[in-house]
Amino acid sequence: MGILTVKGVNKRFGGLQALGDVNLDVAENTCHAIIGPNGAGKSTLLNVLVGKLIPDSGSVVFDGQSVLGRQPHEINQMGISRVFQTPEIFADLTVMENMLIPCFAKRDGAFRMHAIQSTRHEGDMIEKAESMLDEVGMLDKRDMTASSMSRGDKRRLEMAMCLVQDPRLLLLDEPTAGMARADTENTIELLKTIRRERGITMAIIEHDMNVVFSLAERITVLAQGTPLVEDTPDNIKGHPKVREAYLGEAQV
Amino acid sequence: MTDQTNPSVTTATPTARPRAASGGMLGLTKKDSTLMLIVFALVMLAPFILNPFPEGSAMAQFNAGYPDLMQRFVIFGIFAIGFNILFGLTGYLSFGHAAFLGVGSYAAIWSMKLVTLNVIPGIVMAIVIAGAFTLVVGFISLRRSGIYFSILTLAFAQMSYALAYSVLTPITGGETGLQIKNTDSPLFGGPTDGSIGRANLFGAEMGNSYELAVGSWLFTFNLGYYIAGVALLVAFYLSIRIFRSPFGIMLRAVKSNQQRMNYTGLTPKRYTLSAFVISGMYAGLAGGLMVAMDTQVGPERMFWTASGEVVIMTILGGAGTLMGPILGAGFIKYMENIVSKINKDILHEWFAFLPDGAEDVMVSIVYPFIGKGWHLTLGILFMLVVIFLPGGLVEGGQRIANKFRRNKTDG
Amino acid sequence: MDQIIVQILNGLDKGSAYALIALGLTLIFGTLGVVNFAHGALFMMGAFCAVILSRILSASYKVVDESQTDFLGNPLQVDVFYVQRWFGDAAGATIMDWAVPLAILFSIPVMIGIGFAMERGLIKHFYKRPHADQILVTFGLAIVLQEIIKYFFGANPIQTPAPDAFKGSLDFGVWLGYEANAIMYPYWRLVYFFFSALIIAGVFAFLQFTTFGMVVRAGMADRETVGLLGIDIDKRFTFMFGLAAAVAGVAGVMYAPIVAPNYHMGMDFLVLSFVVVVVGGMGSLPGAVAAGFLLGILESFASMPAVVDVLPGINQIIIYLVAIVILLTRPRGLMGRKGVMED
Amino acid sequence: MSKSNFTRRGVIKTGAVGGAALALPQYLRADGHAGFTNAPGDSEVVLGFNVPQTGPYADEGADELRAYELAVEHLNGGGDGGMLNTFSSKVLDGTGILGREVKYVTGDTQTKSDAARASARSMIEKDGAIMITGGSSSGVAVAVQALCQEAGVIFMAGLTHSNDTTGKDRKANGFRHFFNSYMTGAALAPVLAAQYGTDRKAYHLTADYNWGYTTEEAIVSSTEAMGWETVNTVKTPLTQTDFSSYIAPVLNSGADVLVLNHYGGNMVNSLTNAVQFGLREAQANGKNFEIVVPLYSRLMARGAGENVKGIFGSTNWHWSLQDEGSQAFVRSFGTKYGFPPSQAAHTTYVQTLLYADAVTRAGSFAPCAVAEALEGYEFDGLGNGKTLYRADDHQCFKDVLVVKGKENPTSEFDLLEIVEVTPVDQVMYAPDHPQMGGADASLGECNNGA
Repeated sequence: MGILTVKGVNKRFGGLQALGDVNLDVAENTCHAIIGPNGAGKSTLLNVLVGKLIPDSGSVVFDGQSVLGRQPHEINQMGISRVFQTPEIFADLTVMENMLIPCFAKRDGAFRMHAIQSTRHEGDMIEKAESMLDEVGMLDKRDMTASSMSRGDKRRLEMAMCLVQDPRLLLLDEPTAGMARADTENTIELLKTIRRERGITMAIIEHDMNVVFSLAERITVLAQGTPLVEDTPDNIKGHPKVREAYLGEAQV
Repeated sequence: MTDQTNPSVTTATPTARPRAASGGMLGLTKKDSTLMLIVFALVMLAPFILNPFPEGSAMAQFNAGYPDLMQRFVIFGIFAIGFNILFGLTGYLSFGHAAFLGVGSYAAIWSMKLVTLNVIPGIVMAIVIAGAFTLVVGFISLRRSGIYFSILTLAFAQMSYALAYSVLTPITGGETGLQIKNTDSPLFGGPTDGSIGRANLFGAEMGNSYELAVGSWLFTFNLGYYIAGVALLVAFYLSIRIFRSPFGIMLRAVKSNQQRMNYTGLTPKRYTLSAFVISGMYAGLAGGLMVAMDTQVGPERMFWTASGEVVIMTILGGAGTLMGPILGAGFIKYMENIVSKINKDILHEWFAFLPDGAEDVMVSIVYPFIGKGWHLTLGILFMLVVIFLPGGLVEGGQRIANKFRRNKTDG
Repeated sequence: MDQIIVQILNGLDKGSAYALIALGLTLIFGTLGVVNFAHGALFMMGAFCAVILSRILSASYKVVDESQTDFLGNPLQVDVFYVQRWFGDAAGATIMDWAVPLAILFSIPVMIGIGFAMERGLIKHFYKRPHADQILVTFGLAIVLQEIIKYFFGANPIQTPAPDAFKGSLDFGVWLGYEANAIMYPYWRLVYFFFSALIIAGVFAFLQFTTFGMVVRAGMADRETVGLLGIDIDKRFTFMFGLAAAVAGVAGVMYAPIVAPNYHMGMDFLVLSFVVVVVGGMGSLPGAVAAGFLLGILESFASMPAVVDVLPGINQIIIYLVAIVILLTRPRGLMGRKGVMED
Repeated sequence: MSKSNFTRRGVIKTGAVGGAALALPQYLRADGHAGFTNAPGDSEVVLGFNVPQTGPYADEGADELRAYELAVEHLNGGGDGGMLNTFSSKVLDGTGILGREVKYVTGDTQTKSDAARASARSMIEKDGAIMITGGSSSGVAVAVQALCQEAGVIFMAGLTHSNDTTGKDRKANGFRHFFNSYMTGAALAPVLAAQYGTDRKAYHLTADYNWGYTTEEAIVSSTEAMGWETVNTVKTPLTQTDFSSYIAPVLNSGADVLVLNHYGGNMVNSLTNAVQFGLREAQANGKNFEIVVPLYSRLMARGAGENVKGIFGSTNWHWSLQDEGSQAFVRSFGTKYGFPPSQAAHTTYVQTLLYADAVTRAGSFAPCAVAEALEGYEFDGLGNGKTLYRADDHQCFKDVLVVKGKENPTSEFDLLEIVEVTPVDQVMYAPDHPQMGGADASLGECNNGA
């Protein structure tokens, strides 16, 4: 039994069956990739996992608790963090403030009127944020306004913001989409380091096979809203069904 | 008054531990303490600062150091500071804030009519009732964002105004509003001799003043003003604390990216609603103080132009800055109360030193901009400030300060 | 039943005024992305175009009439109108009488000119500025415009009647089989309604069927792309501002006989027109028109004695109440697009 | 620091150097000697003219201001003396008030009670005004009157017509020369009955605020006493500009008279709308349909243009009155400004003179002394015939003019003609009349301030 178990999830948009009887099991301390051609239902599945969409039927259980019907912020509080395709950060705030927000969210929950204490006196939180920034190599940028940074740095910051919460499960939505080669390599290295040093469970949606095969320990292939195969990267590479449904089409 | 929007959270070098922050007082950084001290000095010394011209001189017209206007400066300062906590931090533009001030005022005057003429319970009532009303309006209005939110708040305020003016006349006094009457008999300590009760603080009346004449200067120290002034200092101090608190960061996060907040495990709506209620309580405090200083309420206090006024004060001064709202409020109230009182006779006095013909020419040039033309002057100044000082008056102050600094380093 | 028809007619008429103002406001917002708080002032300037033209047409010189005295007991100075001297008494009187319809011709170039000047001189510098700055600067401009008008024309309303030919009312009810006087409708209000319908149709046709209109609509949808296509969208936007000003202006001219113009009439309409635009949905032209008529008709119904007796004060708040209900049930108003002015 | 007995103005006059301080136990500033707020120095006295300079009543405010300036000129011995020459009291001799030159300050009420009080307080606190006067709405009058009562200065009301000003909201320090809703009803009803018959059915449109309520009440009760029937009374929002939805149902309601309890812009628009809907030409119940506008203002009548022709209403004063006082006033005002004064100008001019006269007769600026001099004072020669300032409620009682819109005006000022001068006895009422707040209404104690 993995940390995240998806059972028989269905979701229709009008006449379109976006997800059909999806079953998924993400084991603790693994990196699980979900791949599939465009329109296979990857993003829909992700939105179901974070509470943005509610499926028509089926169950999603995280660490023994159902996530269905919960708001995105509640699901985050359960220990699921999400990295977006285009980095979602607090662009008007400084890097340090960006980091502090998830720290406070982790410590204080969804809402707290900590209106009188001074941020300067939140020493533990600041230390935590600083060490995380150090880990992703951005300590020197702590006082920059987030919007003024490069895209790669924004991605790093977003990941740092997710990681500082010590999530039990990190969801990554095409983390290297639209990145230059060098940035992609860096991001892969970063994710590898995180996997290695922190042992965080990851679920990754990705187009780039290079990324998938260098990170994933298990892969689920989704096609037309239904899982085709779930297996190790090596087995997936050679799987005829996968070739047919996905790899062949994508000409990789 | 340098950049107040993005205070660095800790001291610049990572090696300096934040807990070692020093130089400030009341838990503020050195810079914030300086700001607080400046505001403290401005409030305490206002009777001197605002009365720079000797009595009877031609320039005495520009003196603003009399109790009513000084009270208005600080009361509208409080109103704008509160509005800025909502608008400056979360970016939610409420166009109905005057309604909360009005509701606070009605609550305060009823407290004085029915319970006691002491201002403290009145002001507390004003804050509580305005806060409760804000909570209801905010709970509904915050279901929408952007201009849809603005119009919802406007709609609530306009309904409050229209009803207070007409069908709610038994509660609000309608057009004539409410005043303390000699027939009112508050539960505690009303006057027994049939005279009209006055707002007081444990017996000391708001109207009490102490006058100091120095040469031909005359300075008035009014009790009511200092009570309102203390309220402003508290309000300003709290606003600094909010700006510098984790809560303040959360509010700025609301403005920046609500989606990320959600996925970081936070509820933007509850933060926004809290900011809305806090700013509504500030408005209630302002409304209660208005009644404490001048025991009367009229419904036009809630009209949309009054809501628009606080928006303009905040933007004009500099939204999202600490000092901006106070400066904006002072600027507009000064225009309203000083420029509107200049009349043709006074102009003739000013230009009397000129030859007759030139005097008339000068008077006729200036005349359209003063007295009944004060709106025109106000409109022109709005445009000039927005065009040339995009960040409001605070930015103007920063530019001047920078220039001085540069000159200093050059010299 | 007859009362309901009466109020529908009244509502259509009020609605057409709201719709015209909201249309101009939405044109500016939709094309330029500018929140124009001076739009009410443009409406007011339009109404004063009618006042000004009627003043021009009744320009006069004084002739002393010894047989009468003025209030101080001096011989009365009687006004002699130039148009009457030039064209004869009857023709002159007719010309003066038709000042308001003539003012439409007068106002269009004037208002387009004002619109161009505003856009080139002020608004274009504010395209990239925050909405708050736009609101403040246009609000300042509105105050300046209305104070200028007040300086020259005073604060009291100035009666600007419709031509004699349009005086009186049409007894609508008789057509429908009701007794006389049941449903009366003033001729000028009918003219106003049809005129508004014409303008609204004209604006829509212009945007729908001309290439110019197509480019502008494309610009409303995606300004950057249109700019990339090498089309000089700026010039067209200037023209759109002129057009919006002209729409507000003629709406004002035609409204002058219904409500005597005064300098603050623009401010009276400002808040209402924003409510109309938002209820319609930001940036949606059909939404603005639909909301204008909807609110006009509901306002008329709410003023019926039978309704007010049941719900006292409902006539005071109906517009705002409807706005709240609509915004809570339809997040972006009647026809608003997603993501417009939501942050 | 030494204790000083000087007022602010006293300090300035003597030019005391060094520190002088004065702790005030009472509201606002006061003179230790004289015992009242803002006691004037030896050479000047300051009056506060608080009128609407912006907003819808700015034109009326401007006319009031002209009249004040004229009054000050006359009090100081300038000009032709105006009504000083016809005033029954002869104590004013053109040397200011009690030998002090009259100075004045002006302010903008914006026709908002908050702004009006702010402006009045600045006059009292900053400029040392001993008396506040002006205003063009009852809400403002009541608010400023209450302030003056608290501050201990005299308030001489300007244009305010609501019963409340000297009814339920009356104050010992406040005085009103202008007439009120009750008087309008009492004066108008007999004329209407004589003109239109006693068998009439009236439909009221009433501005939805205090003045509208008192006027409606007054007209309804006085016309019903004449035998009229009231079909319906409908409240209209103050901010309404297009009254079509209120006018349209009138003709079919069974009524044959429409009473517009509207003032200012409301009146102009509702009357214009009513005429557009053909109400003036219409027939109902076999009679000509009629429109009545209880309170006329010439400035506003001008805004309504041709629509006022033949329509009855009441007014406090009109420049075409032929008595000596009115003529003198019209002459000096017209000569100075080039057009005849409005009723707002008249009432404010008269109020200024009455105040100056009362101070002179009392020999003191102390508000209570002035109030005593005004209470029960009878005078003549100020344009309305014999007039009484009643002691019980500080309301002037005088003849009321019933007017109608002139059919053939000779100039832009010549819009109203006087139909009848209703004698004062007919508009008299008891001080505890139910419309005036009943037995509960009281002036309270006069307040000298310090």
